[in-house]
Amino acid sequence: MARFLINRLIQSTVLLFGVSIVGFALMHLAPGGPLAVYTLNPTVTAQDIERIKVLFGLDQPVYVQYFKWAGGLLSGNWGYSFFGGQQVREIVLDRLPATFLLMGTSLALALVIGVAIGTLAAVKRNSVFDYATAIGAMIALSLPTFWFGLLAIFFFAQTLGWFPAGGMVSIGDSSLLDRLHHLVLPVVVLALVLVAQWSRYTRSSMIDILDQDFVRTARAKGISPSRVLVNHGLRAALVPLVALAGLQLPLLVGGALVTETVFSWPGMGLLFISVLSTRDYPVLMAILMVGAVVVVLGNLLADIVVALVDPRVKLHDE
Amino acid sequence: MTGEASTPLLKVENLLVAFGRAKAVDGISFDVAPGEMLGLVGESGCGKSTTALALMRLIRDAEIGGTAHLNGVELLGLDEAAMRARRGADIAMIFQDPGTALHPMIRVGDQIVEALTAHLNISHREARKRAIDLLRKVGIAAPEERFAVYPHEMSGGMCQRVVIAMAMACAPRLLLADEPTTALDVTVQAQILELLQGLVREEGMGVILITHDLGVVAGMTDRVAVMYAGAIVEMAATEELFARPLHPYTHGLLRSIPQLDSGWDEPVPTIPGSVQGAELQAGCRFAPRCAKASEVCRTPPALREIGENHFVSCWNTP
Amino acid sequence: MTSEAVFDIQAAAPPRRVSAFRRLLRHRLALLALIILAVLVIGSAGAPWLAPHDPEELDIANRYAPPLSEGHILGSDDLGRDVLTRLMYAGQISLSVGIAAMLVTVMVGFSVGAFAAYYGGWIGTILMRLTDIMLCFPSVFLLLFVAAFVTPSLASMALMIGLTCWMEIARIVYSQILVLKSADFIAAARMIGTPSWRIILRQILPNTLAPVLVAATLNTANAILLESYISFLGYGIQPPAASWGNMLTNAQSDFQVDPWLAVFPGLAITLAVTSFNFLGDGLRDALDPRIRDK
Amino acid sequence: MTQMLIEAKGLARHYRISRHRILHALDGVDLGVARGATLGLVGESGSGKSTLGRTLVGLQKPSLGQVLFEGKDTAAPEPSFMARLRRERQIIFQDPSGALNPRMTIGATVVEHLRVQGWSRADAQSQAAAAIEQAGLATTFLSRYPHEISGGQRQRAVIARAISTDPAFIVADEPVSALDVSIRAQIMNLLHQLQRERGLTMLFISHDLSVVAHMCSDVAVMHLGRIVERAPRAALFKTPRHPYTGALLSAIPIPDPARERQRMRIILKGEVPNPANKPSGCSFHTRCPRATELCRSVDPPLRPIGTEHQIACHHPLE
Repeated sequence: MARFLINRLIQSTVLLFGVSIVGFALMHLAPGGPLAVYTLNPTVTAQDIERIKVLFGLDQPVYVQYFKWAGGLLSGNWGYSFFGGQQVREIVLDRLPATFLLMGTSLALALVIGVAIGTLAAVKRNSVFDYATAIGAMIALSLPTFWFGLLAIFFFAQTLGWFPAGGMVSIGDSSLLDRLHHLVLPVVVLALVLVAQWSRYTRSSMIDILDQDFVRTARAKGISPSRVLVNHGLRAALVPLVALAGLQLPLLVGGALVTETVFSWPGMGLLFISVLSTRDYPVLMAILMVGAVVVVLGNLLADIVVALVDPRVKLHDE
Repeated sequence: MTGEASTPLLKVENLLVAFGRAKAVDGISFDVAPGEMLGLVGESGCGKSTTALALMRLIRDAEIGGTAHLNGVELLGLDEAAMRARRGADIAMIFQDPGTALHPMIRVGDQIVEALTAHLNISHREARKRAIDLLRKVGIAAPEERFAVYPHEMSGGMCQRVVIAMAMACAPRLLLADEPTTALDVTVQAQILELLQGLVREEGMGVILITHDLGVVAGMTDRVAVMYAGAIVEMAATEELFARPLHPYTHGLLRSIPQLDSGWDEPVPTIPGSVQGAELQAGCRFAPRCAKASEVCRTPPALREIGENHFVSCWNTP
Repeated sequence: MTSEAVFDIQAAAPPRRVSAFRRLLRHRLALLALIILAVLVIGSAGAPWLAPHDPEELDIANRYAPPLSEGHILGSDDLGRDVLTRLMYAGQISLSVGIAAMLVTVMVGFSVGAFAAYYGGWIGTILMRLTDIMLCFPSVFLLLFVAAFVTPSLASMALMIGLTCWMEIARIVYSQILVLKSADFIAAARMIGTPSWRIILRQILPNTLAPVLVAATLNTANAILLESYISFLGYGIQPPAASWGNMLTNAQSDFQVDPWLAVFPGLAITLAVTSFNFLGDGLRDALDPRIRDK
Repeated sequence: MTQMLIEAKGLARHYRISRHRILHALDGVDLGVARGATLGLVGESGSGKSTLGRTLVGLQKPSLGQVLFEGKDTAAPEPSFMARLRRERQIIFQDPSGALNPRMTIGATVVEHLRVQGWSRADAQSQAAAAIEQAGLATTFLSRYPHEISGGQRQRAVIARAISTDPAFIVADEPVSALDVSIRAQIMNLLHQLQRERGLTMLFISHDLSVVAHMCSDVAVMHLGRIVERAPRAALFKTPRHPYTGALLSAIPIPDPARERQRMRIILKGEVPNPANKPSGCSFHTRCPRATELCRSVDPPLRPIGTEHQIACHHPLE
């Protein structure tokens, strides 16, 4: 098992290394280079640009810049924001908990509901429930999240006033109830898309599993249908589902970004948008890299869970 | 060992299995005496496996007709809960492909324990002990260690022994063996057939052995029923059937098997045409391929007894 | 009278061959999707002839007119422009960006996947590792990052969306070709010396078109969603050009005054995206050789 | 020694499956087939018979050793010899549905096969039609797709493709194993008739000895990548000298109840060994009832014990 872990860790670090190279290339390929904001600003003179270049070490050969940048990334020195000179690490990291809170709750909610719907739809194949959930899921997948969020705000917040229209806390009230009160709408909007995806994934993998020979053997043993469904069906379906969770992470992170902008939820997504217009490179790059790291770690976690659950995986160990 | 006991262990009358318009099993009737092994023989698509799955009530979305009395209890009429209590206890089944019949993520021992605890209320420890005895009984060396092994760590032959142990767990009265050795190499097949024969004699079970291999039938069964496109075309004691095949299909089938030590280099007698589209055929379904076909064959032939316990469904037999 | 004559049923009867298209039509939802898409495409392509008003025609007098008011079936916006007309013209842009982006993803994805799978070796591994790396970046972030630096136009939008969403098709093509490469009929073709280009053209391509077509359709849906979001944030199609996305941007600020302004563009996006998704599902069943002639 | 059409000299094929485990699919095979003869190749799964067949026909490269065609090495043939090799050597696969391009009609498949080898379009079409008829299919089948015809008909199409270039040597890799008994006889007769009419040299691979007995004048038995016995059909079946051949022959059930029931069976103990870790010395010693210390340590070479009878065993059967 240890060998499998080390092997997988090496793969993840190589992947991260690749991600950082692509990220670095992106930063330099973008028109105007990293100093785009200055070069486009008429008031800044040519000498100033030269001075800034040296200050940021942009005059050194590319690979030196890369290692300095990557080294900084690892050591926590993510550079300074072009505006207000604040440590990028502080700006980005203090927004992380908000994003994780939103993503975490939505994912948890969506997992439970989505897997339940998917399993039921697979068991009751071609029933009215199956068709209804399939069509519902397809429509939910097609809804533009931001539009759905807008309507939700308009309807539930402004007209009915049940929920706050945005933000994470009301001023001066840090009670848990208030925090939850703010969480409801954004989580519902983000979770809707996730529930749709999870119910479709679960349904198709459950259908494959329920047609397998070993499920028929279990039924032939005279085991109760619920035990067959859970101990045999769901357990085998766990492997493809966990693998899919890893693949779905980029969509989850992307979805969180969109939801944050609509509900002005103070997470990384909102920060990304607010900083985007000013082209504040270091912050943008930091968020992109954090997003990618979350995805890589997510995939690593998914692989480990699969290895724990599926005895066949340890095979490559010896 | 063909104990002609008065009341048969299993009495099947006009068993019908229809998927929409296509009748996979078209009203077949046969008996199995306690301790007797009945061979169910035919080419793929003749309905032999469907018959077994219908008796186990493991077929979904199909129309099932007729009756099947096991020890006087009508299986097809039971509600699902009552049937479940009998699956694995009174009637058990083993399947063709050992590689997929066992759950890949559960230890083989636990899968046998599950078969025991499904019907007997015994402690887990007791069930575990019995499972180990069962493993020893089916010829698996060092059963204590092999108890904790996963199916992918075992060869095809060993997996099939575990499947047999699972089926024998609650000493069923009737065992349905669906092509138990087709997926195995010939030397391993010989081992499994020898094991099956010993267990059946020891436990005095009734067995339906489903296969397309007439050599296996010749060596193992007391009586044989030959099926073609969903109907039994001939049924008799094994020696009687091989010595005096009456139905043109049985006769053709027996002659078209290449002999190990005779008939070299001569063309193998064949049955012209193919079984495609036969189940939609009115009258005798073998007619399109039968040399003796005539007008009378347009009306479906009934299974008539010609000679002592030798049934045939053909108008042109001598 | 030999038996063949009396009961000959198989050899002569030619098979009932149901074309993929007719099978698609039998898939009710796919049929509905096709109808909706036809309406959307005709509505936007034919806008110059079909639209009730000129897209730029201002009618300040009755701006914010509610739907079904006289002269403006779906109402009018903050400058009194007819909402239905703007929707039709915006449709031209949103749909064309969606389809153009899909074409980019198919071209890039297909060539990466096919090259990596067919030629394999270290080039293949590098290409597929690159695909994995690109998959790590949440595509919305990546797209916005690039969009912020590029002067937005129809072509640049399609290219950007295309270049950040090709990875999925690359993986589908890669796995499909790997499976095909191990099939016996490819081995037979290679054995008699069939040149690679001919194997790809006549043996591999026809067998990968179906999954690619399905993925392309689903990709179009995703591209339309992405475009509408980027334009909504102001980095996509810039006014006065209209796309369903940027129509929502101004609608957001006028929410209190006339909420209907936000409803219709979103509805148009949802209709288009749902239709492409249903079409993709329908195509998957229609082109699947296993259930062809049912 | 008559001139051999095709010969294998010290042929070996290894696959590295993990850091220190190598799979020996072929482990030193010497084999020759005279022009016009049919050699049967039998063995259980993992014996390497398919690998040998595919290597002889040029589908796979050997790790060691040579394949000679008409005495000339086929490793690096100059263009004209290469073209002849491609035309003269053909293969028939086991699973007909994998051997035909699902998106091409039967006619197009055969025409493509010919066009690639230089036939003009017109010649290719007429040659294809002739080949289809030779294989027992009506020319209406030229426009049919593989999924529109039965397994037996698909195999006939594969045979048509193989014989279309009028080859001298055909490898039939388990050509009838995937077919039903009645269809199997039709295909066997077709192959037999083609072999006689065209004086084809054929290597017939199968796990079913009775099928091989019927088709081939000469039979070779393989075990774990090695030929352990080779003899003319009559000698091999009547007086097998290698214990493995003896065990194989006794394991095959004979479709004759009287003879089958009182046969003296040799039931091998233990499982089919895994080709990934071959036993030391003679690869059969783990299951051989006659194994001695010599067998465990020294690997017996293939040596002649009679005019055309060779075996690789220290203690041959009398």
